[in-house]
Amino acid sequence: MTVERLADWLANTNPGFFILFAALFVPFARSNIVRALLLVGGPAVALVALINADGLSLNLSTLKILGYELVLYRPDSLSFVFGLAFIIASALVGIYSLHRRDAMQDSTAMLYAGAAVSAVFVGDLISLFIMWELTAIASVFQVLAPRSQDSVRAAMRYLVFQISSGLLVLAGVCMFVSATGQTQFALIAPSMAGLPVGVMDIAAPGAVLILAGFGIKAAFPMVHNWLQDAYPKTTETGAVVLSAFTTKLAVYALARYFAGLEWLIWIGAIMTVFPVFFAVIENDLRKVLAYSLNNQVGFMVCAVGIGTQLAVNGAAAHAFAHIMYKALLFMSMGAVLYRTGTTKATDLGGLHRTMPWTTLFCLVGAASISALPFFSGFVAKSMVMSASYADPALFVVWIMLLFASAGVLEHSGIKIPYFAFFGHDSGKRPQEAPFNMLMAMGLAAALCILIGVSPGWLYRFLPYEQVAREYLASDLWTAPHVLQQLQLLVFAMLAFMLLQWRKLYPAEAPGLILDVEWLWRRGWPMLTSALSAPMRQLGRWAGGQAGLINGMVGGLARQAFAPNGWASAKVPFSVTAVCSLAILGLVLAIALFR
Amino acid sequence: MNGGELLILLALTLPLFAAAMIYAVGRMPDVRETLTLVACIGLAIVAISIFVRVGQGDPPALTVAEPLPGLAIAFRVEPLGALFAVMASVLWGVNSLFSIGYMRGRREARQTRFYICFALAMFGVMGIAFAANLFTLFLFYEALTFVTYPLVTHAGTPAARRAGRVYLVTLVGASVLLFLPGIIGVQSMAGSTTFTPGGLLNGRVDAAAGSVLLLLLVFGAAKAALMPLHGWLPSAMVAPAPVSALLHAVAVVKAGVFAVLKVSAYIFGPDLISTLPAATWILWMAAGSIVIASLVALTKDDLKTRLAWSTVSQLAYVTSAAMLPMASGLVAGGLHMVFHAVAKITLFMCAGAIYVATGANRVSEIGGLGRRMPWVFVAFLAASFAIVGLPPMAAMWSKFLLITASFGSGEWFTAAALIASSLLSLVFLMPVAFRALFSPAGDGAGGEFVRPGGTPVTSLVALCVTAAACVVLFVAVEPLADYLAPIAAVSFMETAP
Amino acid sequence: MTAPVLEASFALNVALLLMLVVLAAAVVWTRSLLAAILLMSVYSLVSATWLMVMDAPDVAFTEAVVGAGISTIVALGAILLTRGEAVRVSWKRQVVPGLLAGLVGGLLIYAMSGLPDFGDPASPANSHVGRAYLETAKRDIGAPNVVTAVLGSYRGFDTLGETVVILAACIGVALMLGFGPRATLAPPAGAPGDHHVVLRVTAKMLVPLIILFALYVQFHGDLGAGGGFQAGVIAAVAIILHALVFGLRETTAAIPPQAARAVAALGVVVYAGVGIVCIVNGGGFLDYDHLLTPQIEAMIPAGLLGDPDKPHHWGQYFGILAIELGVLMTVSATMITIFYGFAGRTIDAIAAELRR
Amino acid sequence: MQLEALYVAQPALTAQAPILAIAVPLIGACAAALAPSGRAGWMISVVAAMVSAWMALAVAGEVMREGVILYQLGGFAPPAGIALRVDAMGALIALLIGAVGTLAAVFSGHSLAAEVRPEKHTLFQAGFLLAQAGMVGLVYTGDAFNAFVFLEVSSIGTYALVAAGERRDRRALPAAFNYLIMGTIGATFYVIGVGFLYGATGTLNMADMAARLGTLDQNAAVQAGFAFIVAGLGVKAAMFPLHGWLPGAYAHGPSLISLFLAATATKAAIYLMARFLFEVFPDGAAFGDMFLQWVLAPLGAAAVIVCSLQAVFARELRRMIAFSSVAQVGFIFLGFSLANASGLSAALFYMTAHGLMKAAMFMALGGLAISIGARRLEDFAGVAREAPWTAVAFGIGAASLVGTPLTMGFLAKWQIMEAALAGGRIWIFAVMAAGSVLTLVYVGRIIEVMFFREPAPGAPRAKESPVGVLVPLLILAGLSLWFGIDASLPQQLAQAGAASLFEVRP
Repeated sequence: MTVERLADWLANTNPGFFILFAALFVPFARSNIVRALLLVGGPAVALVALINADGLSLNLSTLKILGYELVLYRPDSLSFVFGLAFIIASALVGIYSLHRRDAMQDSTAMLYAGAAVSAVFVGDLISLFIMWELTAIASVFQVLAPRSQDSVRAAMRYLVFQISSGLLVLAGVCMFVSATGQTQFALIAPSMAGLPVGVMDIAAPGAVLILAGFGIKAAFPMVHNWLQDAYPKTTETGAVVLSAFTTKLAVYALARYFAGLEWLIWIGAIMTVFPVFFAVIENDLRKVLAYSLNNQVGFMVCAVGIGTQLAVNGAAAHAFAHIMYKALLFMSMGAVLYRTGTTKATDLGGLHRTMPWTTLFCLVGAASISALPFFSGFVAKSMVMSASYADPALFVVWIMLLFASAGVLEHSGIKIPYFAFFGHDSGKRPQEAPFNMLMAMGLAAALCILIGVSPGWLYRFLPYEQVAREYLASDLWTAPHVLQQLQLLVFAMLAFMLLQWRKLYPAEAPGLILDVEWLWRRGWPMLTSALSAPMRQLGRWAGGQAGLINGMVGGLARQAFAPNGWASAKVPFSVTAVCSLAILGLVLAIALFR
Repeated sequence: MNGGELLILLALTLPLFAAAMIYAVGRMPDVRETLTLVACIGLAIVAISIFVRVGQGDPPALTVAEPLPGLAIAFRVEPLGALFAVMASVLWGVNSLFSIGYMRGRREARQTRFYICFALAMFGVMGIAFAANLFTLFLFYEALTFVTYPLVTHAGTPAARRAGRVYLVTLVGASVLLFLPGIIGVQSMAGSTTFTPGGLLNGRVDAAAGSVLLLLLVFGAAKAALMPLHGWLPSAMVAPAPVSALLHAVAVVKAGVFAVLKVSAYIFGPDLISTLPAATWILWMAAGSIVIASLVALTKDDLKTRLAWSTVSQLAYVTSAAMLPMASGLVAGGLHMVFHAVAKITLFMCAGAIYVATGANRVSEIGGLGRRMPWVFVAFLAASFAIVGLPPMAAMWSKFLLITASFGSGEWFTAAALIASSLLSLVFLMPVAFRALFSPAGDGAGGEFVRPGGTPVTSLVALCVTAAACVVLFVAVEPLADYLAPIAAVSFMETAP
Repeated sequence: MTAPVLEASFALNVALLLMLVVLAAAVVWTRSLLAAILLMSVYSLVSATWLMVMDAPDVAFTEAVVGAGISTIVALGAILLTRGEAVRVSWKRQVVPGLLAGLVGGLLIYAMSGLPDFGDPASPANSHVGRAYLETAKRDIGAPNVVTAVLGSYRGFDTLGETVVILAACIGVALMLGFGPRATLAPPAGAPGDHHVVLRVTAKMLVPLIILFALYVQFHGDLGAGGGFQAGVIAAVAIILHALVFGLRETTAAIPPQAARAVAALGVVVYAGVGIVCIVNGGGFLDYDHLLTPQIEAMIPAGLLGDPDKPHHWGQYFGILAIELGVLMTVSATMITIFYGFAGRTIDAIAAELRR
Repeated sequence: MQLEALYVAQPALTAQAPILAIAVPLIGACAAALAPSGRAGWMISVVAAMVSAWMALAVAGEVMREGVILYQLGGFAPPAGIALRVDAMGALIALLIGAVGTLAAVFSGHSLAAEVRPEKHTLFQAGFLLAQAGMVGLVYTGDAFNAFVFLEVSSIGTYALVAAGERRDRRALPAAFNYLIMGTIGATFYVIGVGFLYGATGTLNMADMAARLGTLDQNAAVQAGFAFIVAGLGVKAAMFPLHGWLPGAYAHGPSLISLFLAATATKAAIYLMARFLFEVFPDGAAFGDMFLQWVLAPLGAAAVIVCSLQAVFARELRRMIAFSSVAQVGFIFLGFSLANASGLSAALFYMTAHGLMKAAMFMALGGLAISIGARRLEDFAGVAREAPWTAVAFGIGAASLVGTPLTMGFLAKWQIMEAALAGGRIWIFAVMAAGSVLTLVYVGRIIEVMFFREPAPGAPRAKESPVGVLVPLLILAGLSLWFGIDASLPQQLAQAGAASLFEVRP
């Protein structure tokens, strides 16, 4: 009885809530074992709950607030794949950070993960907004965790972007809700092939605002800097945590609400291309990863924009795979950071001697992101490429994606392992990463390989399972496909070696590379310092207009009525007498002549 | 005398009685403060009983006197007032707890007068909350001004006296020049000033007269600190922190917006408001207030002043809510009144706790302090989130409702101001907690604690309680909103799709 | 002025009024205060003459006694305490007031057009209440002099008020001047008292005569011009004369200032007392018809007051008599008090008081 | 409180009450002048004033029951004889005079000892009673000339009474002189005006005059008479800018006189002006309306603003309050200028309210003057600590002056403002509001100094007023509060009075 009820309860509760709930106890966990139990147990329960979810029944769990129905749990195949990825990532992160004893960071990381998981499973705009903001709030602590002046400032910038995103979503949601009264995505528009994706018409009230909000979180071009700004400033675990959830949540939201929106194709295409240039010259390897993250998300956004069943599958699959291998890459860089204190390419090299396992896992991650066949990237990215290739109108896009693939291969697949673990010997001989890190990396690497070798496992979970199966059966392993990818790989490798050999590889800029970030990092202070004088003026005005009036009127009045002023000088009675005569004359004149 | 009348009478006389008793035992601080706490608890119980009765559809009413025909001192509780009373009385208790620590920690002079004035202020607040007509409201509204004056000038310094003068002149000046004329106008148009569901003036005035009255009444309630009548609020920050906390975040300023809400709901009514051009003008003014005050807050280094400017901005939210030609705006306003109060009192208590422990009152002095005062700054952080309107803080709901109502009534300008102000609040509030908690130690003038042992425990408990309340109310918003629904004659259950 | 006849009285009127204008201008013009006082005295005298010509003997009498008589004495006493000359005032400062006065005066002359012609029998003053008085005074009051009837009975309450005004003035002067150190108005040292022997002898003879005249005026008020006011002033003049000639010490020995004040107050008590007695006897205040109860009337020997069968007005008669007595007391005592107040307040005495 | 149910005296006594209210203080004045000692004079004064007040109360009750009371003096019917004619308006003002007079008389026991030379006490009490009798007479009389006589009765004595303040403040002498000159000008104007009216109508009885004036509003003499009367009464009522006598007289005279005059003197003159404006002169006469609209209202507004400002910047406390009195007269005139029943009713109510609060304020200052001879505002720093009850009573008066709710002053301002709004005179409404704020400013200054400032070191310490002062003081303050909560007594009278003048039923 109780077991049944427990199972029922588990099946009807948003899995994210378990993680959130577990997170609340983390700060109070004194012993390592309890901590480990919480960090891994929370996601584990969530996983159980998710797998137990009884199909796609709607409105499993609703709550009425202020007259709006909040759908707290509404799983379907789209959210399932994202949720699964998030839960796994959350567990990996938990394991990865076990060596640290930072209650704040652990608990907020878990809150963050929980909020992200919850976000993909809630069924309405308001709940989405709440979870959206929760991820923002919880994630900022990852940026703050190093506890330096720098990180505090970066955190503020990060938070401003995240909250702006949330506020745009809020504004859009409010506008949409007030116009349509509808909050549940499942009821907004007819589903595409039985699955509610791309439910929102861009012409709907507030839709543009919502899209902009999603866009910030997805790090659309021009508003992407928070990502490159914040991620490299985190602790070794922080970047791992951050890389897993935020942008992918945005991708999920874009897919859910805006799949098929043509703008997204182009935005995504641009996103894939432009980080390549920065990534190539960037010195800080974690920042390189951040750029590459941007680029990878571009693929997903592009796929969402294409919006066919295959494309949506591709986006979801790529997101899943990406979470794993990007986490793996960040973990390996985190291990390097943890052991050497830096991730600057110029300061590293030759670490494979003492950190073999880390090197191995990093290579798995690099292979995955490079979409080497039999690694997870290949399985996912192919689907996106095929989707874009399928539409002749998108040929240019396909070319762009191809170029970006080469680029990512170059900077993430080759540059990172090469500079960190091989390349010129920096002389550093750090210890191998701690066991918990290795374990997390190992699990992630195993997943990357598992998916790459046996894509059916992942494809099962994809939104359009049937389409995915067909793709697996007929397209994935075809020769041209595999060959094309291998060619790309080989030529990129050759190019890299050639350039390196001829010393033509662009030098890593040792300083800070500012792109549009300039606007925020330099422009904002300039703006504020330019505005501060008028603002202070404004403040003085706003605070002191009472004093101003007081000064003007009071001054005049004081002149007149002060004891020696003209209006209060003692009037001799003769004047009063004359006044009385004058008044008499006045009244007389009025009375007589009117 | 039935139970309802007795309850109202109790709510009014309890603070008075407490004031007298505090005066009597003024020489014994322990007894005095115990007495204050007992009174707080008593008043809270009474207020909650009234709250419950109103919820059961049995609103207490009481008529005390009728100086002139048609001009009665009368009380009649409605949901908004009951909520206001509960909020004020409960927070009085919390704040008293805080005050004990603060005042002792600072070794402040004239503590007996301080507690007496607080009790008297509660008397004013109860009267305002339960008033059955504008005249009665005005009566207690003025009383509140006068009894809080000694609190503003508590320090007795020339600066405090100057601030006190600004306080009095602005508040009473606006009352006399604007509010009272407005009341008289209402009386002469409608023949009474009784708060009537659906709007006393509805159908009795034309757009021009209604607009003038609305302007008079809204700006006359200068406690709502709508620009340009906001100057008193930042300058009143010379007062001790508990005063800023309870009065200038909760009781006094909320009395102002409460008056605005009451006027909107019961004197004009949503139907009339929607036809008045002045409502739109006020909305613009409020939007300006929201943004300008937030911008000014950015430039302030003094923590309490920064918070005060934020209050100016937040109060304009409620004023906006009252002016929206949409019934649900009123509910949003009522909710925001409460949620903001809880958050702002936390912030002020934190500021006080910092000051009492370290003597620091500037944002630039608090870097790294969070390591030694984690609870204070975590509470500060939580309350900051609430001010910005982020989940899981209750203020998110009111802001959400408010923005929805703004869009729903086509006032995108207000919505934009709300959004912008949220972002600005983020920018001026977050760095405070971040710098304290996450900057390396010794960033600012950390130094030794001025008071050995740091923040007094009672103060700490108080601010943690309210910080927690910010979160708890997030979950409890639904019953509160349902409770308030009658004031706007809307039911969320029915009107919402 | 319906008929442009140049009657004698008209010429006289014009002449007297012209004199008044000239006198008034002279008062304004002169800077010597002594001259101004004397000119004002003359002014009063001329206006009394003019009032006489206008057939208003009662008013003329009062004007002569009060305006030309006692106020001159008091004013003279006052200038003893101050400078003899008025301060020069720049003409520029007089322009505006002067213009205003001219303007208002012009308006007033214009307004005169609204008043009825002088002596018009159909004018409201002559046809309404005034006429009623003439018709009913004999019947109601029984007094031959209608003026006295009006003052004493019809408008007795006014007269009470006026008496009280005088008492108030008495109290005022006593309050301001009646206390504090003072030089006695003794003959200057070195001047032997018998130096003024003629004056003394004359004065000794005059004082009783003046008092007698005062009593005549008092009691004859019923029949002709006169009454308590004039009689009081005349009586006071007798006392003042005594003080001037024999020295203040002598006079105050006979009539102490306290006594004078007391008499002034008692005068009002007598007057108001009559009113109260009327009330007690069942009438209204000052309703003299109720002054005498039937019992008292019965005690009056028959025939003493004329034929008891004819309609009689004993109450009115006694009432007017009594109030006139009250007026006499208050007026004379007040005049004496005022005189006492001014007399002897030399500059030295005031300086001494200021030093205190 | 239902005035109709008020029987405070036997019917026989009630019938004579109007004249007794005048005659008793009159005779009392004589008795006081004859009294052997200041103490005896004081007792006579108290008793006479009390009887007068009692009679005024009886009259008020009778008026509410019977309407207008006519009392023929000498048994002659008007217009031949003089008659007292009391309506609700007169009953109200007389009641105010009686009440304030009684309390002032009680108060004088202590204050005179401190302020006036002992040998003058009996005469002082006599003068005081005369002033009171004069004012009641002025209010009750139905005869225009009789009113002049009583105007003089009430004034002549007070000139000297003001001067008696010289023991404490030498400036009382020039102030009294000023007062005398201006008062005389006012009275002269008035009597000239009455002369014009007599010439035009042949009667002095106001009711009769009103009847005969009905057709005479085009007559130049009537118009001139009007001008003289309103100008003369304007001086007496301290209509701006003819108020030059007032600040000095109130500021430098003895406390007793300041308080009594401030509470009653201008009220009586205003009352008389109201009688003429709304009763004697024909309704709707162009000159009357023009005067109200173009002279009285602007001057009232000017008084409110200018004199309030003068009060704001005044340095001496009593002078401040004296300026405030002129400003308050402005408020009352603003009420009058509405020329309707509600405006007049409000103005009457305001007069009562102002009388009570100003009396309380001046009495409190008098109580403080016993212990400290302070003049400047700063000298009163911190007196609230030394003399809490006195300060509180002063504060209540001041609160009423500002128009703080729950005081009579609030209801007074409320009524005038409501009447102004109902009459469509927005600008009057605005001036009222602005004036209230200015009032607040100067009262705020006083309160701040009295209650919140530390006394200067070495300054003389104030002492709590003696019981003899405190009791009447608290009664006055209490009345200001009581009528702020239950205003039915003055309200009924004011409304009935205004209604009878405008011949509408309330």
